[in-house]
This record gives sequence, structure tokens and C-alpha cells, in this order.
Amino acid sequence: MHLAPDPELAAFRQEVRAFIAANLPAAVRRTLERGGRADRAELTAWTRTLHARGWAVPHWPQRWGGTGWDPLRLMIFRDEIQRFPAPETLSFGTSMLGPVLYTFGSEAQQQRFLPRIATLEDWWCQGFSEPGAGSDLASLTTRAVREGEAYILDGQKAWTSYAQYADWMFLLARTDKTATKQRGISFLLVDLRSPGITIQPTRTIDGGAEVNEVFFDSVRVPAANLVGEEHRGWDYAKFLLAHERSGHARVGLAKLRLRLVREAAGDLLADPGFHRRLVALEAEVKALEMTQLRVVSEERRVATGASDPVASILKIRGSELQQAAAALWLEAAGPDAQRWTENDDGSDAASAWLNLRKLSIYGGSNEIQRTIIAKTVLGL
Amino acid sequence: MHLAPDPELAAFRQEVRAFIAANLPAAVRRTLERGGRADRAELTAWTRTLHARGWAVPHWPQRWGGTGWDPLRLMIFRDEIQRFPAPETLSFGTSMLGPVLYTFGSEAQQQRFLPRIATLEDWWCQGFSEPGAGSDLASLTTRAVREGEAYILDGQKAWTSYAQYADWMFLLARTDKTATKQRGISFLLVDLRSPGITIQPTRTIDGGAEVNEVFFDSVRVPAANLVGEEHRGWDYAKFLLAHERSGHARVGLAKLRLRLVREAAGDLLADPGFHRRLVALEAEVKALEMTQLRVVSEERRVATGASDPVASILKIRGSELQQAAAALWLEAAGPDAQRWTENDDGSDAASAWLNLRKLSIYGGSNEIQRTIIAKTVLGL
Amino acid sequence: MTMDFAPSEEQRLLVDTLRRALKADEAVARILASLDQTSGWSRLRWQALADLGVLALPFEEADGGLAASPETMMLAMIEFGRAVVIEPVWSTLILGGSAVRHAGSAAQRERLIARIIDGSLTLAFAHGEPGSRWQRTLVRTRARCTDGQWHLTGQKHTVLFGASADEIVVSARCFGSDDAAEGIGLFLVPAAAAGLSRKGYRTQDALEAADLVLDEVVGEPLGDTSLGAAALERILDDATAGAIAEAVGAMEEALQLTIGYLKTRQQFGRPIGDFQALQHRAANLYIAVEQARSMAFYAAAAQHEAGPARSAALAAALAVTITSARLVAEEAIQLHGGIGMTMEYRLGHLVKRLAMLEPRFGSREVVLDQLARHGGLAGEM
Amino acid sequence: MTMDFAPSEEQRLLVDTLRRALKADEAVARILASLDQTSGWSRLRWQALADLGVLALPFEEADGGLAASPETMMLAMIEFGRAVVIEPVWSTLILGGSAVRHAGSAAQRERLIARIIDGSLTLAFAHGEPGSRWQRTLVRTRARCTDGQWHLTGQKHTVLFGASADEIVVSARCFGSDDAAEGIGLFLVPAAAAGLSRKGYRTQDALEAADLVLDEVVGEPLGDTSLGAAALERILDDATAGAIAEAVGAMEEALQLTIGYLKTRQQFGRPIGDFQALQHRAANLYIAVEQARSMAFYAAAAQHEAGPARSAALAAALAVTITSARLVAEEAIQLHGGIGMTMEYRLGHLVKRLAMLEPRFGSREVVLDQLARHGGLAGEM
Repeated sequence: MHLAPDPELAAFRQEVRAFIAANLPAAVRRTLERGGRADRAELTAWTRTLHARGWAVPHWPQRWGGTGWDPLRLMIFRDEIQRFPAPETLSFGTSMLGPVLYTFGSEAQQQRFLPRIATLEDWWCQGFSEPGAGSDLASLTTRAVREGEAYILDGQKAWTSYAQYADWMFLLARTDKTATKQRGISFLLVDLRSPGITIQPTRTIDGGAEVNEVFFDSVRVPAANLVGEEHRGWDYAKFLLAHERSGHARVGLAKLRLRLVREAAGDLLADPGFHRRLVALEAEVKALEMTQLRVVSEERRVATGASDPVASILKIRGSELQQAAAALWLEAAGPDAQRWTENDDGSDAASAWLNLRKLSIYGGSNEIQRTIIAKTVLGL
Repeated sequence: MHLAPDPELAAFRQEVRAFIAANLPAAVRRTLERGGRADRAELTAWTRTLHARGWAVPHWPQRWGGTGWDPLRLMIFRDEIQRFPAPETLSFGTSMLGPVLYTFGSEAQQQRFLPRIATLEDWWCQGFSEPGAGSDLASLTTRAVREGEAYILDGQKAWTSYAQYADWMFLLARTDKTATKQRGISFLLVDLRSPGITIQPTRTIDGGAEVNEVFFDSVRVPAANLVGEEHRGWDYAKFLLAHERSGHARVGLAKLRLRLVREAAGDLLADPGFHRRLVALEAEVKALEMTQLRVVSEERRVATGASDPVASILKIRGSELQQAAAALWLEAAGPDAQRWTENDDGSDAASAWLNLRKLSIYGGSNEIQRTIIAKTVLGL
Repeated sequence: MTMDFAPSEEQRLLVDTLRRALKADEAVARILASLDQTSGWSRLRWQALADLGVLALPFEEADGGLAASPETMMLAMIEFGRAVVIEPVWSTLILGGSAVRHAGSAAQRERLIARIIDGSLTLAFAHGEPGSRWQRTLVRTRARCTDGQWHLTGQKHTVLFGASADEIVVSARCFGSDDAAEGIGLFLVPAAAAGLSRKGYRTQDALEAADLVLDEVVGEPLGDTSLGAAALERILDDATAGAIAEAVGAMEEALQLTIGYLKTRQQFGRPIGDFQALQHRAANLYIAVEQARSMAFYAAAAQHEAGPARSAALAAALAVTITSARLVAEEAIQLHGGIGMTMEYRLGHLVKRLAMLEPRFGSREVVLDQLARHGGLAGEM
Repeated sequence: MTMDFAPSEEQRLLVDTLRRALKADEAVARILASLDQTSGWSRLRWQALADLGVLALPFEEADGGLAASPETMMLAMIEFGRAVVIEPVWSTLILGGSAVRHAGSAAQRERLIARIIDGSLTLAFAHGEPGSRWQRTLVRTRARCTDGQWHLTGQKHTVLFGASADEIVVSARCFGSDDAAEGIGLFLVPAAAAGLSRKGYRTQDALEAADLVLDEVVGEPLGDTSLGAAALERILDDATAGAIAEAVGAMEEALQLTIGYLKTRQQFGRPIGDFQALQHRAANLYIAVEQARSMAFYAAAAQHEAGPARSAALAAALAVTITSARLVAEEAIQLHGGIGMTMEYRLGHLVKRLAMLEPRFGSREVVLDQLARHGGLAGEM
């Protein structure tokens, strides 16, 4: 065990930071600092900037454009992107579908989709949740019936983030309704321009419309868009969720929020109570970062791909700390936090506070994560 | 609804306070303020002082020495005793067994025991908990077998408070082992001078030995000491616990602790963080007191004796607030809190903090109380 | 009169009337319909409240009012909170109304109160300023008397219903340093006054608010300018009591929705309310709501008193209410999951109202500081 | 050298050796046996640690030590915490040892360290004073130089192992106001020094401590008196890192006991660990312990650095550890029920050690203030 700062990693961090500083338009950074989001054009341009540098999908296999970085460097890269802040690449393609495709997809699927994910030519969204299947994903009811060389898809997905901008959706559908819950589910790739699809934004209390309901009415999905084997979609989904969870610490975003709180606080820093809560949160964020480092560095020793239940800590604390930072921002904003800006970009303190409630709900609610820890780690 | 201060109640409060001030030895008050307990002689003397005034068992029926006060006055009386602080009468006799006896006991039992409880001629202790039966009281295994005019008692009780000082114990024993859990339990009165009884103090981490293990080896209990009907002890125990729970708010003790924290804090009050936490606790104690007032005043409208599930709030918040006050005292004590005084009177901050962990465990753990609220009040 | 926790027949009737009139379960539709408008609140519904006599509640009988007790006002505000009312109750009945009641001269009361009661006059109360962060006596807006007329100059921020109010009560400093307790006067300013500009916007919880700039605006002193400080304490204490009761109503409704959801929402083959971890959290919510309700009672009791004891009690009550509101806002959404965050579902609007408790009436730390300055509740410990 | 989170073979061996030697599962018997004695700690067990070479760990190779890295010291302290060790590790290895290492002259190191290593010399470090409440530079004890000799006068409180130590390192003010950073010197005082009185007692967690009164006691400057302030920072930073690691060890053991209890204790016909509410609380405990462990790593990393960055990092690490320790202490007992409060069961002793974290090393608020004074961790956000 040797934990002294590593000069090579520090140099790598500087390299990433310098690249971002030199290449990210200042306006995009300002938008993100205000709590807003890059629009599709901005995100596409930035994804391609990263792609030109070879950094669009650093965690992918080198064959598909990955960098071959070790997990520590991947973590540092993501941290710098988040804290700068620069836009993160669209996770539905790069972090969720990508790994599923290069692990389980057919060669044709890989050839067709992976390059377009890396450059954001295709905007993907995720069709897992349904109105009746939130945390209990396996109870989903959207069904796909095989008819010749296609599946006919009927049903409804809910909480589909950014579906309104999307070209494609990967989704889970029941292909064998006689099988028990987890069996008989398949993983399909659906072109959202297919006839029979209706996308309806869900307005949320933060003023945004990040999420949508997506309705499928006899939608034809070519059988070639089945990923892996029929009825085995649950396995691919579990693989995907385990990948997703380890990215949920989002330490860099917590750091960013705390930096912005510190800037917004002004005279409030003279209040020892506020100041203590701020530095206490900084310390908690550091604890999470060290935990992530431990997880990541242990990953270097075990086979890649194995899901680490400790990742549930990252999800829980990552969400709690961003929420705590948002609460501090709300407090710092004072009476002005009452204003309703009606931007759907979370750029005021109250909208951010409301919006970030989602962090402890989605991606496997924090309750689900606690149960995972209790059962898998503690053996209860 | 009319909530303005009631001058009659205020006058009553003054009367109680003046009586305590005029009659309680200053040394006893100081002992209690330090966190200590009155010894048996002091408690007996004080109980008799109250008895002479007619206030030893104010909540009992007037036939047995009660005052006929309404619930608000009973609450004020208890509040003044606690916050003064004066010793509370021994609850095992006055608050637990007394109500069981005057409600379910035989005339002979009432005549024999009630007057001696009121004057603390008999020191009672409670034999409910067992090593294997804590929160799950109904799984107790101590058994009493009827042989002629007596029961033969075998088994073990645990966590028996002050058994080392006690003359008598009321207990639950299984009299029918073929019956399901709650059935087949009887409520017995046991003279602790009977042959076959061993009392062994349990040392606790606060340095005290409040609780004991009590072993019964073929102890003969006269059949006349059965309370109510054989095998129906569970009903009486439930009645007793419901009575006990409503006394668990102990708002006066929380007030006392906060007053002492304020006195001990000194310069720490200049720290806004500490000061805020102190006044926040004062506010929380007031909220609990108002809740108790609401419960008590609603009791005036409903039949006495019916158990109010809202009393679970009093137990939970009462314990939490005393514990929070103890944590504040520990903080105020600073480095000196490290000292181990080896008095078993909880007179240092750390011992008090450790000792008061019991509040959320005994009398139906706070987990049990939350389940009661969820099921009984919320219907979950 | 003996203490009595049960509502009287009259109070029960008022609560029933309000529940029927306010229709809490239609709150979502009302709010969503309002969001397309600048103001959003409905003159029609305001008039309906007037017709029910509700707008007469807080005023003295001599002024044509119903002289409702603090307890009655509390019960009414709980109902307003439950229904997430977006009409100008705050500005007209509580803040502005309280200003007129406690500071207004007999002539002013006669002129204004009848019109409040009949629904034809709405008020706003302009006190907070940029950067004042709920400090009660930090008033930089200046009042200068020239030729017998008071001229007001300064800025007021997040003035509830400041854009639509017919008249505005403005606090302004007649003398003294920016944060002196003495020297604050209250002034009536008509909406159309020269030199007054108002920038209206909506709040997170669908109320209307405005930022005001006053440039030598002529104001009419409300009562005697020298009474400003005491009147201000009283008005803000009334507002605190109202805030607590409104939050209690919102919390009770949020809790009820949450419990209902736990009972019906199925996951893993059973209602999620079967899961013990959620049961215990629901129990904690219930406790939190009951503690706040108890403090609403305490606040009502305190309003029968005067001076610093009243202000301390109200700060204590608000502090507990804030703690409960934070928990309820966070946990009610979490226990619902995503549905709790949608505009189409009632919970989110209750949560938004609760989330505005601190921005509107003071952060927990500021409120605790107020309480600490009054010596806490040491006298009652 | 690249960052590496896995223990080296050597570190693994040390941990195994310590676990076998310290026998955590016999802690109760050791502690209970010690309570009848004034001092309580065992020369025999101390000698056993010396024989294992453990007492040589922190010292430089030039002084005959093993030059253990901060990471290795952390791993050792975790084991000491796990076993609730009551021997003078704190006073001799961490505090006193650190003082000799960082402040002692070559001659002093030569004279003292060999005897520490062979187990024949125990130290105490006397810094805290009545009312100083962990303020690092508040030193009222005065050092006066007359005829080439330093005379110390003042009081020192809760000096760990102050009654049994052979020599005591005393902080005293050579010049400056009571709380000035500069002007603090460190002095060696033999136990038998004239004018030194020691009142020994036991601590809540079964250590030995003493209050000292110094009346013109002759002390030998440890190194150069002008280096006091920097040395003091370093010593207290070392102590902070040790405190964190010791607490992590105690927490890990408390968590393990609790999980074991949840699995075996039956209530209502099944193990209580089946109840979801308790499962989720156990998960929260696990998270808290892991966060503290992560901060022990961070503290070890920080000890490779110097100056304010080191002190800030250590304060941050201690703050998180305190938060975790509070939760673990309270919840581990609650999840156990009554058994967790008995002297015969190991958990209570772990909890008592954890409960002493703040009284011994600084309350959470004081530690956060230290962190705030260093600008927080803003530079790393």
C-alpha cells in the first residue's frame, strides 16, 4: 500500500484539464455552470472534439475507439470533465448500450452502431422503466411478438430521458409471456422513426421535461435488431445496470456543485454554521472520491466486468452528496430562490434542488441499493 | 379550540412547584441535577412526603389514594417533578403494577399491596424481559407449574431494573406450554425473599448496575399471588405497557437536561453552531410537550384506559430528545468527558450519554413503536 | 377560559366550508391552468372566498370583520396549505391585512378593510430587499418627508402578489442606520403611484411575486410612522404563524398522499407499504408532521401573548416546522419515486410549496438565530 | 512510485502478526481485569509488543526504528482500534514518539528511542489544559528560563498515561499571548521531577490518564524551543491520523459484531437481520464505516505532504470519521438492544472507544472550524 500522490496521474489530470480548457467553448461551460445542459448541437460538437482527440469513448475496447487507459485514468478523465464542467458524452450510447453491444452484439450490430454512438450520429435513449415497473423492472409488460423477420412491439415505456431528442431506443420487451418474470425478456434496438411510436414529454416539478412516456402501437422491429439471444435480455440488462451503477458516484459533479456554492455564498461564509456545513460536505465528497479510488483500484486486480457490490455505495453517496450540495445552494440563494424561471435547464437553485431528487430514485433507487448491500455485502 | 394560557393551570403548576421547593431536601435535588439517583432512603422519605400531601399516587382512583386530577393536571404534576428535579416515585409500583392491581387484582391483593406501593413500603420490580425475549416478549420461557395451592417457578429474567433493591417482583410466566405464544401466560406476584431466587447485577458500560439477571429455581409462589385469571397474563401486560408508554415522553427530564446543558455550556453559547443546536432542541422539546398536551386533552374526551397509538410518538421522541440533550452535554463537557468516575450514578456526561442509550431500547424499542405507528395509525 | 384542543362547532363548520370551497384534489388542474398567465390567480375564486366571508376572518368586528381567533386563523391556513391555494391570501389577509389591522389609523381601516372583505381590494406587503435575507429590521429603502409628504426610494424584492395588488404596504426607513430596530415606518402606496415600477413573475409554487423599484414614490403613512418597529414585529409574527399552519396543511396532505400510494403501489408482487424499511420511514414522516402540527398549536397560543415571548415562541415553532417540512418534502417524493416529481400529480405541488417555506420565511439557521437572540425557550425548560 | 491500495506482503504480515498478538476477541476479559487497578495496562503485554518489534515501527532506521510509512502505521492503528488496546500506544508511539521524532535533538533521539523500542520507556504528551478545548495553540503553561534552566508552571488535563509514564513531553509557552501560534516549546520532564504532581484516573474507554500540576518544574527543551509550533502541528497531525485509523478499526469490529448479531439473534421467529428496516440501517452503517476507512487512506496519503494542506486534509478526514463514529456508536448499540450495553460484551467497549474520539481529539464543530480556517478542501473541488 502506497498512497502518496502519483506524479504520473497528476500529469495525466493536467493534460485532460488543459485539453478541455483549450477546446470547450466558454459559452457551454457557462451554461453548465449555471446548472443548464448543452443542447444537441453543442453536445454533438463536443463529442466530436473528443472523438478527434481519441477520447470520446475512452472506456471502450481499443478496437472500437477506446484509449486503453487503466481504471484510475478513466476515473480522472471523467472527474475532470464533470468538475470543469464540460458536457459528458451521452451515457445511453457510450456507457449503457455501447458495452452491451461490444460484449453481446452481433458483428453487424457492432459495425453499424458503435461508430455512430462514438460520434453521436445516433442519439440513443433507454427503454427499461414502465409505469408499472420501476424498481421492480422484471415486472415489465411491453411485449414483442415474433412475426417472420420482425417483432411486433406493443406497450408503453415511462421516465425515458431525452426520448424527445432521440433517434433510437434500446429496450426490454417480453417475448415469452409464459416464462417467469425475468425469463422471456428480450433486448431490442428500436428506430424511433418507425411508425406507431408516440413520444409524450412528462413535465416535472423543476420545470423541465427531461423524461417522456413512449407508446408503441404495433411497431415493427426487424429481427436483426435483437441483441444476443432471444429471451435472455435480462442478463444483458443486469450487465448494463452494473456498468451504469459504478458511474453513478459522479464525484466531479458534486465537486462542481460545491465549488459553485462556495462562490455563491459570499458573506454567508462568515457564518460559522454555513461554513462548517460547506467544508463538511467537501470532506464527504473527498471520502466518496477515495472510496471510488479504492473500488477502481481493486478493479485493476479482479477480472473486468464483474459487478462490484461496493458500487452501490457510490450510487447512494453520490446521489446524497449532490442533493446535499443542492440544498446548500438553495439556502445560499435566500429569498430569491422563490423565483420560477421556467427555463427547463435547472439554472435556479430551487429547480436544481427539485430536479436532483431524481438521483436517489433512478438507476436503481437508493432503497434497492441498500438492499443490495445488505444482501450481497453483509449477507443479511 | 382555545389555546391561550390557562390561569388555573398556571396556578396549579405554581402550587406544585412551591410544594416541591419547600419540601425536597436540597441535597437530593443536587444529586439529581448531577445526573445521579436518590438512594432508597431518600426515595422512601420523599414518597412519604408526597403521600402526606396526598400526591404519592395522584393518577390512581381516589379510593386508593388518587387525587382525581384531570389528565392535564397529572401531566403538569409530573412535569414539575421531573424538571425541578425531584425524584419520581418508583414507577414499577405506582405506574405499572398499581393500575394492573386496581383494575384486575382481587380485593385481597388490592388491600394488601396498594397501600404499601403508595408509601414505598414494598419496592417492586418488573419481571417481563428474558434473555431470549426482548422486543418479542411473547416468546418468554420462564414457567410456573401449578402444584396444589402454589405455582412452582423456574426460569430466568433479564434486564430487571433495580431488582437488587426490590422486595417483590411482578412477572410473566408460562403456565400452559401447549398454548400458542401469547396464550398460556400468567401474571404473578413473587416475594423476592422466597427460597430459590438468585439476583445477579449486570454491569453496564456507563459504569452502572441498574439491571439484573434474576434466576428462579423451583420457587414456590402462593396461588393467591396470581393476578386475574390464569393464562390471561398477556392481556394485563398489554394493559400495563400501554399505560407505561404514555409516561415515556418524560418531557420534564428533557427540559431539565437542556437547562443543565445551558448552564454547563458557558462560553460555548457564543458559538452560533452550538447555540442553534441548543435552542433547536428546546423547540423540539416544546413540540413534544404540545403533542403530549394534545394526546392528554384528547384523552379527556375518550374513555380512560383505551391505548392511544399516538403515545408511540411520545416514546420515540421522548427518548430521542433526551439522547440528543445528552449528546449536547457530552460536547459541552469537552476533553473532561474522557474521565471515568466509577460512580454508578451517571453523574458525568459520557456515562449519561451511554446510560441513555437504553431509552430507545426498553419499554418497547423505538423500532417496535415505529411498527405500531405504521400499522395502527397509518394502516400499512 | 380553559384550554381546549378540540375545534368548536363554528371552527368545524369553517373547516368544512373551506374544504368544500378549496377542493384540494383539484389543485393540479388549477395550478397548471394558471401557469400560462403572468398572474395566474383567479379573481373569480377570490370573489368566491369573499362571498363565503373568509376574507373577513382576521379583522375586528368594529371594522366589519369576524374577529377570528389565532386558533381559527390557524385552522383556515391549514386548509389553504392543503389545497396549495394560489390566490393572494398571503399578501392580502395575512401580511397586508395584518399591517392594516395593527398599524392602520381608524380612517385607514375604515377605508380599506371593507374593500378587502368584499373582495375588491388586494394588498401586497413589500419588506424584503436585495441581500436582506429575512433580517427583520434591515431596511435600506428610505422615507423622506418633504412638504408634508413622504417620498420613498429603494428596492423591494420577491414581494408576494406585488405585481397585481391594488395597494402596497411598503416598509421604509424614516431614520436610523440600515439595520436599526427603530425608525422603520409603513406606507401605503397605490399600484399606480408615480415612480413605482414593478416587475412581476411567478414563484416556484405558482404564486405571483414582483420586484419593486421605488423612485421618490409618494406614500401615505400607515398609522403613525413611529409605531413601525412594533407593528412590523407583529406583522411578521402573524406571518410566521400563518407560514407554519400553511406548511402543516401541505404536510398533512403530502403524508396522506404518500400513505395512500404506499398502500396501492405494487412492486415485487405486493404493495410497497408492506416493506418494513418504508413503513418505518412513513412512521418518521407521521411523527414529523405531528410535531409541526403541535407547533402550529403552540404558535396560535403564542399569538395571545405580546412582545419578545411571542416572537421567541413563533421562531421556535417555525424552526420545528422547517425541520419537518424538509423531511416531508424529501421523503414524500422519495417514497413515491418518479411519479412524485411530475407536474400532473398533486404531491409535487405540495412539495414545492413546502420547499418555499425557508426561502419565503427564513432559513432554518436564521430562524434559530432569532430564537437564540430571544434567549431560546430557556424560560420554559 | 505508483499509487497502490493493496497492502504489501510486509504489511500483510504485520497485520497478521498484530491480530494474533492483540487478540481482539479477548478484549473484554483484559479490560474487565484492568478495571480494578489504578493503571490497568500491562507491562507484560507492552513488552510483548516490544519483542514483536511493533514499538520500533514509527522511528527512523538511523534511530534503530523500522521507518514505517504512514500507510503501515495506519494499518497498525486499525488493529489497535479493533482490539481496544489499553496499553500506552497513544502516549508512547504516537504522541510522545512523534514529539521525540520530530522535535528531539540527535542526542535526545539516541537517548530515548532505543528505550522506547525495547519497551523500557513509556512517554506521555501533556498539551491540553483546563478550558483549552482542543485549541491547538492555546497554551497557558509558562516556561521561564533562569540560569540556563527552563522552569515550567501550569496545569495539564487528561494527559493520556500521564500517571504511569516515565517521561512526559510538556508543551509550554516561552513567549507570546496565551493563544499565539509562535512561542510554544516542548520540554521533557521526568516523572519524578520536583514540583510535578500527577493525579491519575481511568478514562471511559479504560485507558489511564492524569491531570498534572507543574510548579516551577525543571524541563529539558526537546530540540530547539523555537521549533515548537511547527513540531506541534506535526505531532497533532500524526495524532489525528492515528485517531482516524484507530476509530476505523473499532468501527469495523463493531460493524462485524452487529452483522453477526443480526444474523443469529432470533425475534418473532426469525433472525432480526431478516427485517428490512434493520437491513437498511445496517447498510447505512456499512457505508459509514467504508467512508471512514477511505478517509484513513486519505489521511495516510496526506501525511506524505507538509504544511497547511496536510492539516486541512487531516481535519477533513477526522470530520468524516467523527460523523461515521457517531452513527456506528449509536446504531450498533441500538441494533443489539440491551446486550450491547453490558460490560461483558465486546461491543460496548468498542463503542466507548468510539465515543471518546471527540472528547479526545476534538468535537466535530471544532474540527470543522480547523478545516474551514485552512480554506476547506476548496482546492480539490
